[in-house]
Amino acid sequence: MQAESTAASAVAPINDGMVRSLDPAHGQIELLGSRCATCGEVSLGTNAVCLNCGGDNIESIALGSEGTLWTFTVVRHRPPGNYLGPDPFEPFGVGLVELPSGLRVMTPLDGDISTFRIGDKVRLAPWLLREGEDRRWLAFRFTAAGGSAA
Amino acid sequence: MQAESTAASAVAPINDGMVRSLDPAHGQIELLGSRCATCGEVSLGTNAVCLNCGGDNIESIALGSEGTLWTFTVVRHRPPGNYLGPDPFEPFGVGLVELPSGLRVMTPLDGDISTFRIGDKVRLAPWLLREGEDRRWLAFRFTAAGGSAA
Amino acid sequence: MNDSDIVILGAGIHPFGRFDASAQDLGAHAARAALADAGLAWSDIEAAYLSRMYLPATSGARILRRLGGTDIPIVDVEAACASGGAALRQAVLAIRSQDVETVLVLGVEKMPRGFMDPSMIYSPWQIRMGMSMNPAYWSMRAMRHMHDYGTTQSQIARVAWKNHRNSVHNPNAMYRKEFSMEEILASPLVCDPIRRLEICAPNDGAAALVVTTGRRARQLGGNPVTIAACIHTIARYSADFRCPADSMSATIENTGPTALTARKAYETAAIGPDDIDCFEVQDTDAFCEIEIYEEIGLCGLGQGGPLVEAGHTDIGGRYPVNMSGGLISKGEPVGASHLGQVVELVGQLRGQAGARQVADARTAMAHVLGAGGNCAVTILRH
Amino acid sequence: MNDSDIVILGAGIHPFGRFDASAQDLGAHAARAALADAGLAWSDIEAAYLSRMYLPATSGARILRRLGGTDIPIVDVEAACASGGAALRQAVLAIRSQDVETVLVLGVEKMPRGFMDPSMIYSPWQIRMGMSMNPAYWSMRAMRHMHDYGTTQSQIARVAWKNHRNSVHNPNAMYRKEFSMEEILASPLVCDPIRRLEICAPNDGAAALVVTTGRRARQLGGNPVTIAACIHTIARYSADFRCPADSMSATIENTGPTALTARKAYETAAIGPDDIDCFEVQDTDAFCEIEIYEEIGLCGLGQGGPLVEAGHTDIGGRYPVNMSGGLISKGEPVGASHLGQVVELVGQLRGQAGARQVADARTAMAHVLGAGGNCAVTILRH
Ligand SMILES: [Zn+2]
Ligand SMILES: [Zn+2]
Repeated sequence: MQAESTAASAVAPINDGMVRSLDPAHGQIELLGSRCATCGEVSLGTNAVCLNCGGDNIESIALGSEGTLWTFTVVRHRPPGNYLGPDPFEPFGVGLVELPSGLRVMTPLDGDISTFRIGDKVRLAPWLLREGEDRRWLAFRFTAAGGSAA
Repeated sequence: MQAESTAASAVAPINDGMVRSLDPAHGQIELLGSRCATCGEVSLGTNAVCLNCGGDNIESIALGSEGTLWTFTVVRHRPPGNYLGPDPFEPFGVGLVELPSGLRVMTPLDGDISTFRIGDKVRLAPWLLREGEDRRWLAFRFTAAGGSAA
Repeated sequence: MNDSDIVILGAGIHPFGRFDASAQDLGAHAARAALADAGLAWSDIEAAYLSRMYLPATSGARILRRLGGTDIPIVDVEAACASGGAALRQAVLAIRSQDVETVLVLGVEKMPRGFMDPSMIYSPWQIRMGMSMNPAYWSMRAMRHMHDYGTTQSQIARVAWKNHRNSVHNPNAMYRKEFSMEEILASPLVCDPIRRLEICAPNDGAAALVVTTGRRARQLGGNPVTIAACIHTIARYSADFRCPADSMSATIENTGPTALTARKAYETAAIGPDDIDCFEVQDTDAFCEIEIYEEIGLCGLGQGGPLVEAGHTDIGGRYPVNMSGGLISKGEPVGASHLGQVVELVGQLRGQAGARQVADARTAMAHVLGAGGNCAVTILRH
Repeated sequence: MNDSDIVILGAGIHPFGRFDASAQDLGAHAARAALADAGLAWSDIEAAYLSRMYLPATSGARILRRLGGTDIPIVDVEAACASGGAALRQAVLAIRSQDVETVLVLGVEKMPRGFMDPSMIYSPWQIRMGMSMNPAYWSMRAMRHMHDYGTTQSQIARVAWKNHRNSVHNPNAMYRKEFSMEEILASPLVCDPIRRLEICAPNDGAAALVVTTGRRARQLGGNPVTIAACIHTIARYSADFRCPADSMSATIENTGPTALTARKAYETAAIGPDDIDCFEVQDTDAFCEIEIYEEIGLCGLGQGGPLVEAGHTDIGGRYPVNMSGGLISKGEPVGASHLGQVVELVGQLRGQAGARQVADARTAMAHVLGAGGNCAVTILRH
């Protein structure tokens, strides 16, 4: 919906209420989340209700941009469907990144697929995806920040 | 499946075991059916089991080519999906034709849509359908035979 | 077996229509409304069923995730237009088996616009030959009925007139607009004799019920409605030539699915049609409602046309039918359709139906019928 | 509540693999085999459930039409990879409610080749970002387990080696070919550390059960197997990060769906893992089977790798697992998967499993787990 309503040159967030650009060039982004005032649980994106307790007293928060790699894998085949990553396909990392805000987020990983290690410090980075001629999406991935928490 | 295995110029029956050409030019066809030796019920196409009693003592029969119109309608909008009739669309008749073999068959009706009447005598006719460049299907419809059984 | 110890304690609905909202939004709205009506929390629910035909796999769990974490069994159930009846029936059986006592039954659909994707129910050869128009099958029934009994286009239009008029008072309906007989009879033919304003509108919507035992309802208070019967059957051999039938026996004519299912429901509830105060039935098309009158016993064979013409199925009539506007005017989000009928009837039986209230309604019937002759009938008592 | 008065009287299967045959062909074959095994006719069946995920609407009625006319309720049931467990459970509840006494439960699937259509379970943004590979989620679990407990690639390959070897003796399995450890470890990585020969094969197949009361089985004779438990749950909040999860709590870790469902099943059957003689479990990938060992209590946390390495889950071992070849070698036609496990276990408990027979098997467990954390566990006793 959001893509329809923007000009051809504009960049729409890959999912409403999940990612936000912090500068006009989309060089820095923020992952958006929600915290439940009832049970304290944090979730990804702007949710009206808490997935833990169903409560609707929710505040929007930024999830933070530095985390540690809780687990990961390397995707060796092109994912099925409308994948917008590099064409021809290149194997890429996918990880579950633990953020200090209390959430682990599933995310693509940027960087050399032979170097990922559980416990790596990683940092949020913008990922611009092009779909056809007109659509551009602001997505996210994490990239090595150097150092390990393990 | 049958279309895949025929040459580009060949005509495949619209459904396996349901319709058969009686001459090389496909000017005359036969509707195929099955009769259950256990309960006597007749069904459309070559079925291994009886839809009435589940029996599998089945003989193949020809359903006959002359019948009466038991009911009908006129389709005023292009049917959804891969309809292979005239393009641009023309309204056409659809009927339930009672055959002397004991079956009523759903079928397209050829002819002037303003002339159909319940009880009309109708006759089976071949209907050649083209799909894309290479596929040709032998389908069927019924057409006015003159006279009325009502 | 009698279902009379099983009750609907809460009923909720998301209006039927066309919405930007997601299936999750629609479903969660209806589920919350049903829980609120029952005075229960999500954590009181021990099992849930989702009725849906078009939504993708595991939609039940994905929709109900909105209500908060749970580990109850959530199962998606499908039986064409009778999906809601099949799902409600699973809830009744689960409760009667004493496996669980309080169950949420949810129906949700977000339907594509226009005619349904024919490959869902038709074979490729039927589609190629143009035999994939659902209204063609409905219309052929109408043509034969007109031939046999003299049913008129005006009588058919009268059904649509009544249902559109009823929906004006139903905030959950899609059209909510009265059409004159002239407007209806001037609307374009879809398949002769059925016209644009005489067929059901596929749309979006959700409906939900909280079902529990009479025992628990008495403990909790509230305003329970008893499920006197909930029956689901498929059409017998040669009992129905609804889509996607390719043929039918000329020698055997078995009892049709509506007559059969209604008979079983009457037996279960130990009542007959004259004991029922109001009805919601499958007016897939306006003619179909006339046929249903005859099959559920509101009149004799061939008398359905005169019945509607005389106003007997109007809200003030002897047998009020489709007070909600029916599928024609409320719309038909398939998975939500039967449960939406039940929500309407719960409101009627509680006397909460406002300007479309049937006076002193104590007993009510909901009926759906669709592809494959799938039929469900639910009888409610208050 | 104890399910012990409910039995499987007949079990039938169409082999799992790739076939030109239609879903109707596959399903009718399995249904007829189950009826023959039970010594019953189609007309003895009072209700039927179809378990399916990929087949279109009303497939149950369309498949069972092959067996002859009927007017029983036929309902399609879906709960992702646990669909078969959900369908079997509906049959158990329907019988226990005394609504019906003899039910056919059928599972059928004809799956598209390759990876499943991601839009069935993933959101568009996940697909665009490449987060729509099911094996990626399985592999991330394996990587964490290797990190935490030292589980090795060789131990994971040992699971695939065992299951492929077992299937050689199973005429209903797809591969039926033994692979060496070297071949498995040399097969291409799909998602690190999971390799081509270590993941389940989506395919075609059907399985059917005739379920009835112990009372009726005793009247009829035959060789009934008791359903000691049949449990279906979905994963609690933050209990599982299987696809299509987009995130997970770092502060709450609830009991996982397999551990939770197995615990409920053990309680229902009033037994523990040491009382069970053989198991069929969801080896979606070879690592997953290791994790399941731990969650159903065959060993302690982190001890699954050594357990398989020592041969304890081989057919001659202490806890034989996936005698049929499992999903890895028998294949996974989703709707038929759990019922296929149960057919295998019925054969084991009756001593009809030929070269893959577990000696003196008296009690058995079937387990499935899939999208949304849908999990089902069935315990059988003979
Ligand atoms: Zn909360
Ligand atoms: Zn027969």
